[in-house]
Amino acid sequence: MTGPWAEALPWVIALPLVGAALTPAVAVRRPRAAGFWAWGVLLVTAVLAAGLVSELLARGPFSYELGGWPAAYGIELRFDHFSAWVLPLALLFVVIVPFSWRYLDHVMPDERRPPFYALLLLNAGGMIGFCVTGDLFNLFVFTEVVSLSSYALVAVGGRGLAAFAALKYLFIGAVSSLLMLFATAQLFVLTGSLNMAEVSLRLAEVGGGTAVMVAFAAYAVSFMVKAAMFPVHVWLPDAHAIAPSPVSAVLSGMVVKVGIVGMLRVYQIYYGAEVLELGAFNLALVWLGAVSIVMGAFFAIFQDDIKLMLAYSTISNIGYIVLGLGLASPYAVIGASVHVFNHALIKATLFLAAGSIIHQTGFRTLSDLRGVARAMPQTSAAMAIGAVSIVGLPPTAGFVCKWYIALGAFEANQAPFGFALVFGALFIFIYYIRMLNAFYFQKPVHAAVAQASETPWSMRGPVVLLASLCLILGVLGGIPLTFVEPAVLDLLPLWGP
Amino acid sequence: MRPWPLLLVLLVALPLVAGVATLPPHDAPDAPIHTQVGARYLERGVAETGMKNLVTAVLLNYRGFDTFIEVVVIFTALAAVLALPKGSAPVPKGSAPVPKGSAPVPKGSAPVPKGGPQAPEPAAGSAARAARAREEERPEVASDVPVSPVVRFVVRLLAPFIAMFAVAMLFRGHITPGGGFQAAAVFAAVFIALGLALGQARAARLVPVDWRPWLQGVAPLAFALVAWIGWRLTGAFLGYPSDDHTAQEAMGFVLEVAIAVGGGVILARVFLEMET
Amino acid sequence: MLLFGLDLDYVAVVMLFCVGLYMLVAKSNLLKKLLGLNVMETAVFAFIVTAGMVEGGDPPIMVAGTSAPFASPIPHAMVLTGIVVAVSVTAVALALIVQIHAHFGTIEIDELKELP
Amino acid sequence: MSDLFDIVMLALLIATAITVARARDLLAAVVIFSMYSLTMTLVWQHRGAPDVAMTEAAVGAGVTTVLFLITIARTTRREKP
Repeated sequence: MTGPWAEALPWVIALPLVGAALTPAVAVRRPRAAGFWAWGVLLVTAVLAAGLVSELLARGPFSYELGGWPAAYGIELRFDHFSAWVLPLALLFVVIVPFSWRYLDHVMPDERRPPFYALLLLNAGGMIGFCVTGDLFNLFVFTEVVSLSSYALVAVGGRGLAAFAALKYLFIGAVSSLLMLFATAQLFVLTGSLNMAEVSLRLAEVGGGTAVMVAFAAYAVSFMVKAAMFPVHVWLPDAHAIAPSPVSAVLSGMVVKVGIVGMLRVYQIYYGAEVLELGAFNLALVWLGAVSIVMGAFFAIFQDDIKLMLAYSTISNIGYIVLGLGLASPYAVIGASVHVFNHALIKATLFLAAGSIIHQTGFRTLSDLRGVARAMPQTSAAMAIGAVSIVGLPPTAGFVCKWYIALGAFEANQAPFGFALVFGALFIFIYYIRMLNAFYFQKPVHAAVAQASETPWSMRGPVVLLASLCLILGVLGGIPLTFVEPAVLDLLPLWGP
Repeated sequence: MRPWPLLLVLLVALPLVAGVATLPPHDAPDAPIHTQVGARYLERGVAETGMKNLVTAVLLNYRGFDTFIEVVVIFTALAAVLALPKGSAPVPKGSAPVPKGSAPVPKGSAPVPKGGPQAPEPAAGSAARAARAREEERPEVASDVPVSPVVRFVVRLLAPFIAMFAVAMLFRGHITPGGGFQAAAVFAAVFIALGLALGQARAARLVPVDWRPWLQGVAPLAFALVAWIGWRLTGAFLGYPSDDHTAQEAMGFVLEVAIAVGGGVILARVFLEMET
Repeated sequence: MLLFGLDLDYVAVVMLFCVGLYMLVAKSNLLKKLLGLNVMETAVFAFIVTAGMVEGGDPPIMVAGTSAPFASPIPHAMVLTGIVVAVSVTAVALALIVQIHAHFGTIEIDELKELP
Repeated sequence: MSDLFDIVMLALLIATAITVARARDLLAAVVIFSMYSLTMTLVWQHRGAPDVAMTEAAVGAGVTTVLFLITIARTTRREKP
């Protein structure tokens, strides 16, 4: 029934985690070896993930019963179409880690590299586990691995302010994790099970009720915090701007998506059970999404610091995804799900390019970085491609998803939100135009900027690769759709407004 | 006193009370929590896992994967503490003037606007404060404070017994309450007590430097090993051979010891890192 | 134990949760905030343990001297995991607080916000 | 009897939690917090969860308290009003 690759499902989680546990031992003589070790581990993980995806394409979703216990009695791993996200996730890590090899030279002394790479591996393993687990409590434990490693990764780069940003992130993140644990416990009390599929079945028997609704609300708030939606986004800008750039790429591109994937999982449970009328909630999501888009873009306009600007742009883009999910029409949901991946790619491009520029020039604000394009043409071109992508102009990856979400808005007879989306894109356009204008059309004000050299190849390679992917996926926008469409079409009949 | 925290708390409290008020009564034996999965564990747990303490059975066998990830979480905590910058000396080796990645901003650039206290790191600006901070770091804590000879004697006398208690808890974890994590915490407590009484340096020698990188990761590694053995034996990741009680006990024992040793070393290391 | 139709054990747990939440949002001192977080965590654990108990039940350890009804073992395993996770988060937070104090010389959030 | 024990313990828990919140001396707050944890240990023991009670006593009341104490030693003992 299942092919040989299905056996790899637990190992794709265990591999990065065990690799992390081994990192300090492997790098005990040469701390710099930790970077290569982490890269190797992630490469093998990506191969396993590719195998899993090939299995998914050949035979459809499959499960793995850990310890051989039948589903509800042990922990079940489930690889469905949303889980296919682990492949791009692993691949992005494979691209980002080489960038960090040289980048870290100015961030930390060599002896702190092994724990740093251990944290990166733990983060990757935690997110992979989060995407494939089919058990609610297991989901919580993976969330904690991801969150704890993220808090630490924010703080590794600097003193004082970095620690403060990380601590703020930790407090808010810990409360959101607690809410998640509380919701899990409530569903467990109501149904007597922790397996997602079983909980969904038994919730249908239990029926609605305040407790069921409160559990849903607790999950919703918890994942909104993780995804940095507008009213609870306060932790994001500082944390993402102050982290070292490869970490920013991971956090902004992938870690916030934990909230989205978690939301999708909870939707699967509740829609399957048909116990709640979620129309009102969908409407709330649409509004929050629209507000996030506009507010994120609005704050971004006033930022002079390029990384802070990119961080606010993440809030705006998460708004797009949530808006799409809330619209609940096929096009919108497909567009939103694809944007989960495309935004990760684009944000990684932008943060790595920004990191390169900061690394070479020593400046991080738009006013200081005027005219940097002449000194660093390739990196600046990558930055420009990323900017065009994220605005959503046609030949790039960002266009496909935003187009789908806009179509979805009209499909769902919510035309005003379609306009909100276009309006947000306009805002985003303004601030990226500001950036490109400063980089390309203004005279350098600092000698360091005018005389900066291009980055070494280990840093430029990943940036160029990611930027070209942004272009390629703009042309071949259909590839991610093949994964998302079946999953969305499974879910949608139950979705309805 | 500002009123908004109270308002927020009330806003959270009302739905929570509403949520817990409509749950099934918690001490009724026919609540779902007792009739579903839990019922099978109570009925067949001992026969299926060979462990009389069903909590241990759930932790190591039925939901062993959770425990695997849980030991990964404490390992993450250690990695986090180790990855943080130490003290307040300048970080980078080599070219100092180049700003470190994201943290400090060189002179001349405006403070990062809006969105929180995003000022440039006061690298040179608040030299006085940095100096004071460094000053405050010097005075060593507890370990340099003279410890009364009575305390030292008592700690040295009791340490082996407390450690024995941890070992007993570890070995009997499948029959009585207690197990790997509790033993780990007690091991760490012995270590901390010795550190306070005898000084860091002597306590630190309890865990040889060469072994540390291996010992601190031993719990996840042991889980991976046992998972692999289970995979070979039963075809399922972390599977226990259901008919072979010796193998079951051996696998459970390896996990418990690894959790105790790995967890204890990690907690002790965190303690050392925070002290110095 | 019921009071006005409310389960008193659960309500007490919610009250503890709220005390913790109040400390977390209202206190300016970072250590106080962290203590509040710990109180909240313990409250959620208490909720889970309470949910798993049964009137007059014995601990789920199948040795001579215990008899049915037994408390459910799953909540206990969940809370054990939760406690270890909580102490990990606390350790990282404390390490960050030590850093903040070493750098800024204060752990009051009001003063940290006023820094340039 | 059982109900009485529960009521006393729950009242004690809430009282200690509020005391932790009100204490200006951080050292006192931490010590009272460990007392809160130990009270919680008794409650859990009473509710048929000896494993959890032991872990909370060792980890929640023990290790957490020690870590807090180290931090207070390295930072400050007073909470500013």
